[in-house]
Parts: sequence; C-alpha cells; structure tokens
Amino acid sequence: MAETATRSKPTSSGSKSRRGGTRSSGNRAQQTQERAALGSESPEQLRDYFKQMSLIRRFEERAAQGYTQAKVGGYCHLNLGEEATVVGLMSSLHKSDYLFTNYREHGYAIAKGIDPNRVMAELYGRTTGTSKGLGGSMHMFDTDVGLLGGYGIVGGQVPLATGAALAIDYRGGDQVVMCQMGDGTTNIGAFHESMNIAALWKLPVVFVVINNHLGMGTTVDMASAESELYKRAVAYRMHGERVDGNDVLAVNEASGRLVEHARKTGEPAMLEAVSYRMKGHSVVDPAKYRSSEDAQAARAADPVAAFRDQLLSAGVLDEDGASEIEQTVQADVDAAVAFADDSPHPDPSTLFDYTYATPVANDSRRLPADPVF
Amino acid sequence: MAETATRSKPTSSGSKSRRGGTRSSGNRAQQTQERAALGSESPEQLRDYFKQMSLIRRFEERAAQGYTQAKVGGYCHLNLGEEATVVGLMSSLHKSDYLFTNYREHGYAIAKGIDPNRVMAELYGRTTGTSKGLGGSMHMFDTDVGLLGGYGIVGGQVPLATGAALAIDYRGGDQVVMCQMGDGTTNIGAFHESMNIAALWKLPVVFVVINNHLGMGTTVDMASAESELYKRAVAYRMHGERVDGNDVLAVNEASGRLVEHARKTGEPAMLEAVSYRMKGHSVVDPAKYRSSEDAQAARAADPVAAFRDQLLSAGVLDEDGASEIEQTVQADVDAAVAFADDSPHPDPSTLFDYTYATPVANDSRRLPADPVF
Amino acid sequence: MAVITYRQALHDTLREEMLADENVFLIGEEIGVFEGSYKITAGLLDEFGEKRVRDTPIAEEGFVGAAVGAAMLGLRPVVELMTINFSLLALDQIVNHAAKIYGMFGGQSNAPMVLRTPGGGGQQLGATHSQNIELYYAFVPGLKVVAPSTPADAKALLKASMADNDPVLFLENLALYNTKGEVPDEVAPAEIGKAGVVRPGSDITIIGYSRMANVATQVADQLQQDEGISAEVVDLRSLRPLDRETVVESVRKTGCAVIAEDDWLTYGVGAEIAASISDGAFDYLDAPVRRVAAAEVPLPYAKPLERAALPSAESLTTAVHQTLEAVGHRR
Amino acid sequence: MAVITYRQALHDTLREEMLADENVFLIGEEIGVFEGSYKITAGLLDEFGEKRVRDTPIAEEGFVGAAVGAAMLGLRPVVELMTINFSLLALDQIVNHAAKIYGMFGGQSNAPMVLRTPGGGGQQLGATHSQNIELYYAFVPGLKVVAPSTPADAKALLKASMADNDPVLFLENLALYNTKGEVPDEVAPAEIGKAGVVRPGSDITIIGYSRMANVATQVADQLQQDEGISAEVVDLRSLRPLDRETVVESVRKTGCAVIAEDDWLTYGVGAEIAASISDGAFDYLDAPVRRVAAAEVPLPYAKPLERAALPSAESLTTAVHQTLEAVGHRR
Ligand SMILES: Cc1ncc(C[n+]2csc(CCOP(=O)(O)OP(=O)(O)O)c2C)c(N)n1
Ligand SMILES: Cc1ncc(C[n+]2csc(CCOP(=O)(O)OP(=O)(O)O)c2C)c(N)n1
Ligand SMILES: [Mg+2]
Ligand SMILES: [Mg+2]
Repeated sequence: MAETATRSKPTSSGSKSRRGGTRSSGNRAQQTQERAALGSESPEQLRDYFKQMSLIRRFEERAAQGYTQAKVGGYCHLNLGEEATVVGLMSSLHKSDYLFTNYREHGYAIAKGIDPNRVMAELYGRTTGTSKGLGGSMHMFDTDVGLLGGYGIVGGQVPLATGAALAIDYRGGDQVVMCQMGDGTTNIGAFHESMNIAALWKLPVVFVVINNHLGMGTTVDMASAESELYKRAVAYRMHGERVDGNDVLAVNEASGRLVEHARKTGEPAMLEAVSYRMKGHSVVDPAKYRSSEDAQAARAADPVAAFRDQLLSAGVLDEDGASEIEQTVQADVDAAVAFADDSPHPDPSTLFDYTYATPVANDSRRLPADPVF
Repeated sequence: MAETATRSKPTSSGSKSRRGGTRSSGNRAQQTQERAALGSESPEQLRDYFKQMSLIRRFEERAAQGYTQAKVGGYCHLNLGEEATVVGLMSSLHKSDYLFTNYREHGYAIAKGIDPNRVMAELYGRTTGTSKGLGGSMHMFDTDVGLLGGYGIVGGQVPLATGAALAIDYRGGDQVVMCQMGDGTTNIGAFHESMNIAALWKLPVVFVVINNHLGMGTTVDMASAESELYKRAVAYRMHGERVDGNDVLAVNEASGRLVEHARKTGEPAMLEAVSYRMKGHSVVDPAKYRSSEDAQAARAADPVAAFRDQLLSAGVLDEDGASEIEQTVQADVDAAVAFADDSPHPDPSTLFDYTYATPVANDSRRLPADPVF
Repeated sequence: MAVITYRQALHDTLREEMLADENVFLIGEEIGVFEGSYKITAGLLDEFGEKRVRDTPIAEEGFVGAAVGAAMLGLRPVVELMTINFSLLALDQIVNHAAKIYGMFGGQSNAPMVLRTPGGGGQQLGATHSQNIELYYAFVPGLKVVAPSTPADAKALLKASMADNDPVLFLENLALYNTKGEVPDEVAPAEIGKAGVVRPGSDITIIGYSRMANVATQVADQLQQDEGISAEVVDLRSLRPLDRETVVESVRKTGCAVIAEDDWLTYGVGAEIAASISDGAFDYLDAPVRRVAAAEVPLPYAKPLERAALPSAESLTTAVHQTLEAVGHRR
Repeated sequence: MAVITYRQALHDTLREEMLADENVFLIGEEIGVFEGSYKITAGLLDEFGEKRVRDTPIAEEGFVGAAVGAAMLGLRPVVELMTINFSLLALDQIVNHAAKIYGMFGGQSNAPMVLRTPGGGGQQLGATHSQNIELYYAFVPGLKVVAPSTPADAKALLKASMADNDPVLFLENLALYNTKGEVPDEVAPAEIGKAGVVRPGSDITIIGYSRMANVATQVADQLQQDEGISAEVVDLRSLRPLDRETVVESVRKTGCAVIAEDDWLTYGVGAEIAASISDGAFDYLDAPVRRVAAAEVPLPYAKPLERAALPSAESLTTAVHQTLEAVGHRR
C-alpha cells in the first residue's frame, strides 16, 4: 500500500486542515463541495485511508480488551485518536523508507504494512509476533516493511533514526527515514542533539512530533517553553511546520512533501501533527487528571468518525460501504486475536538465543538457580 | 569590586560594539570622540577594567609557564583573548550573585573577586588554593564571592546553574545566576534541557555563551547547524542577543541589562559574546589545525592591547599610567606564584576528608594496599 | 503501630518531612498532576502547591541537575526518577556532579538530596524498562545508596536519607509498593550504612536487599516450616556504604551463604558480597558462596521467558538446598 | 615483527580495516581536524576524507546513537569517546539501545560497532576526568567489553571487535598509549572472551587487565628477580564475556591470588573476579583473594593525594607479599 501512496498535492489551499465533513448528508451541490475538500485523491485511496483508520481503531480497542483479559502484559499505549495522523504519515512513505517510533506504535506497524496478526501476536507475547514475543507492545520491528523499531525510552529513537539517515547518506541511497515521537519528547537532550546533527550533516530524516497535547499527564504548556513545537526547528535552521493531525489528507500532503524534499535534497525537516489522545496514557491510566474540556475536545475531534462523515457527505462512501469496511476490519481484528491466541509461547529453552549476534567464548547462559561453577 | 559595577547604561547607541580605539593618539577633537565612545563610565572604572584585563592576561601567561615547569598539572585552559568578555561579564554581577563556569575559568575566578594568590595556589595543587588543591585548574570554587564552581564535563554546569536559580526563585531572593559556557556547549543535550526548564519556570539565570569560534579544534560552523548561537534562545521563547566579546564595555552593558532584567522579572536570557581564543585549547595544544586567517584574526583582535590603545587615545590613561598598571599586575602575579610555591601540599592523610559531608557507618577508607578485612 | 503499604510509608514520610522543613521539595516527572507513576506522591500537589511539588518536562539530565544545583544552595530536593532505567539519562549529573560536589571543591559545598527510584522486573515491561542497575550508584564514592525492603525500613531510611547532607540514591522496587508491613507510629531515622539480621538462624545465611530480602525471608520461613532448616537472613539495607561486618559475622556463624539479588549475576551487587564473605569468613566457609541472580539477557517481554530469567523463591530455595548439601547439612 | 606503541597499533589497525571495508567509518569528537585528543586517528582524515572520518559536535548521546542507527543498517562505525568519563552522557544509547537491539527485537537487527574509549587516572585530571567505569559496560548483557594491555593485543582485539556483529566497548588507557611492544607483521583477530596467562608462575596468581595487567607483569618480573618469587600473571583481556576458567585454573595451581585493578574497590571489576575465584577454586585457595584497587574517593587533583589514592606497583607488591605470608610461602 505504501508505494502507491506518494502524491504531490498541487491543489493544496494553503490551509493545512481541509476537513469539511458534517453529519448532514446534504444535497448534490454540497456533496460536490465536500468532494472538492477531499482534494485529488481517488475514491479507492480515500476509502483505503478510512479502512486503515478503522482497522487501527478496532485493533486498539481489542488490544485494550486483551490487556484487561491479561492476554497482553506490560505497558500498552494506544493510538486511539491518532489514526488520521498515523495513516496520513505512513501512506506518505515508500515501503523501502525507514520508520523509527516510540512505544505508541501499534497503528504505525499496521499502516507501514505489517500483518495485524503479527502485531497482535506480539502483544500476546507469541513467537509469531513482530519481535517473536521478545519485544511486546513497545518494541515492534520488521525489516521487510522498514519498521526499525518501537522504543520505550523517551527520545531514544531519535539518535537512532538520525544514524539510519546517516547510513543512507553514506551509501548514497534514496530512502528517507521518518522519526516519530511525542510532544513531550521535544524537551529531552537527545532530541536537540539529533536535530542539530541531522541539520548539520544534511541527513534525509523527517522528524515527526505527534502533539497529542499530553505526555502522560503533563500538558505541552507545562513542559515546553515554546509550545508551538514546530518552531523549535529554527534553532537548527531546519524547516518546521505544523499540520492538523486529525486530517488524514492534510497529514499525508505535508508529510509527503517533506519526505520527498528529504529524498531529493537530503535535507531533514520537522513536522508537528496536532491531534488528541482519546484515552489514558496507557491502558491502565484512567486519566483522572484530564480537564473535562480537554476530554470533551478529544472526543469531538474523533478523526475516524469525522472522516467517515466526510466520505459519506462527499458521496465517496455510502452507509452500506462504510459498514462493509467496518465489518471487514472487525473480522480482520477478530482473526488477529484468534491468530495470536493460537500461536505458541516462546520456549524457555530459547532464552539465550538473542543476546549476541556473534557467539563468543564464555558467554553466560546461566539460569537463576544455576551455579557459577 | 563587583558591587559597584552594576550600571544601567541609558547612553547605549544601539550598536553593540563601541570600541573606537586606534593606535594614533590623535588630536583633542579625536580624543573627545574616543572618550565619547567609552560611554559614561568613570575614568577610574575604565582604568579598573584595564587593570583587571591586564591582570588576567599576565596571570594566564604565568599559569602557562607554571604548566611548562610542571608546577601545574592536569589540564590547563586559559582565558587568553577572552579578557574583555570575562571582565565585562563579571563587573555586571553583584558579589552576591552566583556564577557557574566551565573549566576555562581562572579569569572569572579572579574577576569575581578571588585573590589571585588562591587561584594560583589551586593550579599548584596547594591547600591554600580555592579548592584546597583538590580541584585544580578546572574546578575552582568560592562561596564568599559566589563562584559555585568550574566544571569539566561540557554542559555539566548548565543544569546546576538552572537549579541554583530555582533555589533563588524558591526562596524569593533577588540574586541572579550567571552560567558561562562555550560555543561548543550549545550542542549538548543538557543545554537544551536547561534552557527549556529555565524559560518554562522563569528562573533568574543568564546563560552566557562564549563564542571563541572553537571547541577544541572544531569550528562553530562544523558543530552548530545554527551558527548564530544566540538565535537558539528562540526555541525556548527566551530573549537572546549577541555582543562583541572583545569590547569590555559592550559586554558589560549587555550583560548588566540582562542580569538586571533577570533580577527584576525573574526571567532568564541568553547572551552570546564573540571573541577569540588566542592560543590552543589547553596549554599543551599547539593548535596546528588552526587556519592562518583565524590565528591572524585572533591576534589582531587582542582585547587587552585594543582597550589600552583606546584608553590612551581617549586620554583616560597615559603611557606612564598604563605601565604602572602593568607593573602592578605583574607584581601581583609574581606574588601569586610565590604564594603558591610557598604553600603546603595537601597531606595524604587527608585523602578521605572530603568524600562525605555526613559521616556514616562502614565508609571505606582503604588505601590501595589495604586489605578489605 | 499500623500495618501499611510500602507506598504509604513513602508517601507519609515525604509528607511529614515536607511539613517539618520548608526547604524540602519534590521534583520529577508526573509527580503532581498525574500523582506519580506509582502514586507515591498522590495528594501532595494539592496539599503543598506547585512550588513544593514540581512537575518537570521529560528531561532527566536537566531536572536532576537542577535539583543538584538547588541542593548546593541549601534546599533539600527529593527527586523522583520514574524508574531506575531512566536514571541513565541523568547519570552524568549524578555521578560526575552530585557525587563530586563535596570532594572536588574541598568540602565547600555539598548536595543534600534524595533520588528516589524504583528498580524491578517481572512485570513484562521488556528489556529497557526492567533493569536493576543500582550497581551504577553503589559503585560511586560520594554517593550513598539505600535499598529498604519493608514499609518500616522504607520510612526509617527515607527519613535518614532526607536528613543526610550527601546525595542518596533511594532504591525502591515496583514489586514492593503494594507489600504491607507494620510501621510504628514514631519511626526514628535509620543509620545509613548498616545491614540488619532480619531473621536469625544457624544453618545458612541468606543475604538480600530490596525485593530479594523479602523473598529471602519468605524462603527462610518456608524452609523452617517444611524442613526445619534454620536460615539467617541479612538485609543489606545500604549498598553504599556496605556493612560487610554484619554479613561476615553471620556467615562466620552459619558457615555458608547464598546471595539473592534481582540484578544480573556477573559483576552484580552480589559479586562484592560474595567476594567480601569469601575474604572475611575465609576460615569459616564450608562451601562456596552461591549467588541467585537474573539471567544475563536483555529481559524478554514474553512471560515464560521473563519468568525463566528472573530469580524467585524457587530458584533461591534450590540454591539453598544445594549449598546445604555441599556442606553436608543433615535435614 | 616491529616494536611500536599502543597508539600506533590502534592507528594502524583502524587504517587497515578502513582500507579493507568501506562500511567502516570513524566518528567522534575531534578525531579529524584535531587528529584525536590522543592522536590515535592522526592522518586518517587526510587519507580517507570527511565521510569516513567524521568530526561531531559535542553531543555524546546524539553521535553514539547515530552510530548505533547506522550500524543497524549495516555500517561498521568505530566511535571514539574522548574519555570513558564522557561516555556517561551516552550511556542510555549504549545500554538501553545498542545492547538491546539484537535481543529486544528477536534477532532481527544488530549493532555491529566499536566504542573506543580510554580510562585512566594518574594525570591530575581531577575527579570527573580520571574515572575507571568499565564496570558500567562489563555488567551489561548484549555488550562485549575488551581491555587490551599491550600493542599486540590492542591490534588483535581491535580487529576482532571490528569484525564482531555486536557492540563492543574497547577500553584503552591514557597511560598505555605511549607504551611499546612487539607486534607481528600479520596479526590475527583475537578470540573475544578469552583471558591469557601472560607470564607463567607457580607461587601466586596476579590478575589484571588494561594498564594493571602491565603493572602486574612488571611486579611479577621484579619479584622473580629480587626474591625468586614465581608469580603467574593472568591478563583478562575481555571483561565481558569473562573467562573465569583461565583465572580459576591458574589459582587452582598457585593456591592464592591478588587482583590488580584501576577502578574503585567496592563493587569494582575485581569483586567479580574475587567471587569467581573463591567459588571456582574453593578447595585450592590457601588465603583470601586480595584486591588492589583505587581508594574510594572522588580523585583529587593534587599530586600527593592522587598518588596515595591510586594502585601502583608498590601497593601491588605489598599485597603480594602479604598474601604469600598468609599462605606461609617461604622466600
Ligand atoms: C527517558 C524517559 N523518561 C521518562 C519515561 C516515562 N514516560 C513514558 S511515556 C512518557 C510521556 C511521553 O510523552 P510524549 O512524548 O508526548 O508521547 P505520548 O505518550 O504522548 O505519545 C513518559 C514520561 C520514559 N519512558 N523515558
Ligand atoms: C561531555 C564532554 N565531552 C567532551 C569533552 C572534552 N572537551 C573538553 S573542552 C571541549 C570543547 C568545548 O568547547 P567550547 O564549549 O566551545 O568551550 P571552550 O573550550 O572553547 O571554552 C571538549 C570537546 C568534555 N569535557 N565533556
Ligand atoms: Mg504526547
Ligand atoms: Mg569555544
């Protein structure tokens, strides 16, 4: 899917948000207007975006359920509310482009092209998972689609992504690296060091900041002296811009433009996508700290519902078509759960298989009760 | 000295460099003009600046000599070429204000008010030194004058200085913290984290970046994607400005303004002072990597010679007066060397005296040959 | 005397000390509005306000360093590092700065601060969120490191740490927060640098700290009950300074020892304990000192692998049995 | 066979491997224009250009992490960290990332890279610039740590490290750079994870690594010459994996051991060695294992204090004498 998705969008109106959907299905003239607001994307493409967004929505809801059922352990951070951003970003990348993310990456894994079965299996800690069950929710990886890892240390992925871009530059490849991170991540040292290095060495990496207004319970204003985060790019003479993260088309346009610029010139950029985290920081977080206005705004901004409405209004989709898509993704997610549940747990005998890539003498392979001698 | 030195300078012309000196002593009219270029400072004050700058110059030359004689060990980084910046900055602080620096701090220690004897004694590793000989060239400290340490880890002083400002804010004091650092330091994570924190929490700290064009052998352009370093303040909605670091009066004016602003409003700021490092990174560095233009520019910019000329041209000082000052500081430095040389080395029996402020049970006080039991 | 959780003991102590000394303030990520990742600081923002309970950006190096700087001016910051894994980001400020302030400047300044942080694995948090790296601090002169295992010790040691004029790394553990224990109404500050014999015995010595001291006690109780084995349990309580005397004295009596630790075996905290015992009880040891520790792998997420990798009551019991066998102990 | 310095051996190896494999590149602070703080990389920028010899900003976390990311795509970065003290700033990228890449994702990626960095004290560089914190790396599964003490070993181990598919911390030492030794014209890569008996003997085993392995050999030679004492010297060479067998085998023969290390004693590298010996040679040891290590203080600048704090040939000799006395060795 990713290969077909790179478009330049000359019809851009200058406004970065182009969502026009309303609940009323309206008359013919209104429909034409709504269609225009969707730009030049083909109906198939638009429906595919909707399908992907719906898939991520359902997937995450089931992930939460799996967590409640203790099928999923550890931490579990969801992309609920960020589906438009995720799909908009991923559809702007080539399959051969690389992606580094934080721990909130289930949706990215799916949209970059990993079979949802394997994503769910990773959450279930099974050998069929994206990381053979060794990573879990936070640490998905797939060489084939270029997902070079979800990382749990805030900011940890940023130097790595910069280094991947360095490797591309070193070899003269035409790939691009995308480095996803959260708003809270822009305050940590690794962000600064890497932005500087990427700009200094002109490395083909697009830093995407998902501004979901919160890092755990901390608002952007509480954490960042410059709360318009894209403006921080200026400290590195880097291009930065902000986009409405609830608008899949706007995200796709902006991201595609920056990615292709990076591909052509080797220059990095920073994109801030503004959306909402619909639920708590992770599945266990009831988010009591959240102001009711904020929670209300998050609900109102629901990008999946809005895009559905928009497609209906524009006549790209009718109620039946929408339901059909929703049933399909529901079935896909059910299948993923079944696949995960049926997959084998890793065997304890494999515990020491992945500590070193090159075997060496005297490596310790001792279990807790084993003696040293 | 520091208390008297806080001046607001309403005559500021808007230009940040106001050096007018030339080698020709000129006629009366020219002298008046030269005098005007010196602003409203009293002749005593101007002569005192010259004296301090000369003292630092001589002191550093003797420090280098001491190093060559193996009286001084470890690393030894000099302020040669940065005297105008050092004196301009320090004379804008109250004695009760706090200063944190990097390892290139001999001049700051002196200009903040520590007896040169004690500064030299520290270089000599004697008990009479600013840190009882435990710190050496990089680690001077004096509670009385508010020098809260020279630090050797690049950027390490920046969080500390921010924290000192936090303590002032917490207690409601009206002191200000100055945090000195080099150009190369603006690329490290701690800089970013601390600038953000200081701006976010509105802490009374002035971050001063000494842009001497080099971090060891690395030019600013090689290291910083934004080479106009003061512009980086914008990423934190912080005020930033640049000043000619070879102009003691300009530095004093800019620094005084930012310090007083911080004192009144509690708001941080960033000041970039541009000057040159006349010699190698440390005494042992022959600086072979340096371009001849750059080395030439550094020599030409000599702020001590220039300020001398300027005072002569303006009639604030005559040749005799200048020589007298030079002889005085020479004598001071000779005395410092004698003092250092005559001071006792720390006794090995004191090795364990400064590991813990609160004694505890079972603390290890073992020398290398001592058994554990 | 009340029975409260380890979490509650920490919370109460923080609150009491904040009431007693206005120079004490809390600083860290998500400790205020979010009430703490593990809810230790719940309610304190409301009670004391933003000045005393300071939520920070995600900037470990920056805010830990700020705490050091504030401590140098006489404030008494208590830093919460969300987990010890993230402390690596602040290590330079802790090891190169906090630990050196007193010595490097010849005693002119110091950094009276507490760094509270939990270690722990066993919750499927994966390789980067399950580490036990207290060794990084225990190794460093200028720091003190304490690691309480019970609510009462948590209170006594936190009090002592907050009263101390040096930087203290206060090790907590995710698995301990909900554990309960008796805490006297009045708790005196503990003496930092002292281990405790928390369960007397004569057949073997089991040494642990933090979570594994608890596991050691459970195992000892079980062994007594099931097999009549009398195990003495030493809880280190302080990793730096290390109370070698108490440990060695116990082993001189029992003649053998097993160390229980949550960190990796090779170079782990237990290495020093084993080395010290082998030295100090050289003439008394009837068998080599055994260490029960984590398998040396990046900890996997999947439960069966995680379970296999981490020390437990079972693995400790096995090691005790084997050691007793080696010394010819008759059940 | 030529006699060259340790510095030269490193330089030559880097150059040879760069010529042999264009995926190899050097990255670090001041390694190009400045030619390296300790001149290991002198001339390489001129020969290979900026792409292969990359000067970085002062941003340890950033450029080490960039090297990890580049290694994940198959490049073979050799990072120079100016001194091991500054490696603390990059620890998160090394411990939480480089060391975990292979395991955390189930073997799908890896980070073939070398982190070269010198430890060392004794040059009056003060508390923050004189540390020996190789322990921080030796402790971590997923990393390999080697510590050559001679020019020949430096070459053989650097070759092996550069050929290895895992991140290798390559420990150098300020005091070793100018030391000389014979290096064969053709050097095969060493086997990582193997210690070496570098001087055979029968009365006592002295174990060291990096600078202290050299000191151990000198002391052993001197003891032989002056007193006819036959000391066997084991050079660990690799700290992770650790070759316990070689160490223990030697001690089983000699019956006693002294460990010589530059780091702090408590929890230092020697603790694991002592624990391992006490375990593996339990029935052979005639006296407790002794450790000669640095005094546990932030290292002072002043020479008399620094000298008192650091291990030396004298302190090692004392410990050997005392150990031999304890075992009743007759001179
Ligand atoms: C270095 C570090 N510090 C703290 C944490 C704990 N933590 C995990 S997620 C998070 C908030 C991150 O916020 P943001 O970057 O906005 O990402 P989001 O969760 O909103 O996607 C924090 C503080 C961590 N994982 N790593
Ligand atoms: C974290 C860290 N990395 C590297 C070094 C080695 N180092 C010492 S000074 C220096 C250059 C600093 O340049 P700058 O900040 O411009 O200060 P200047 O020396 O010019 O005053 C470097 C790289 C260090 N001390 N700390
Ligand atoms: Mg966020
Ligand atoms: Mg500089």
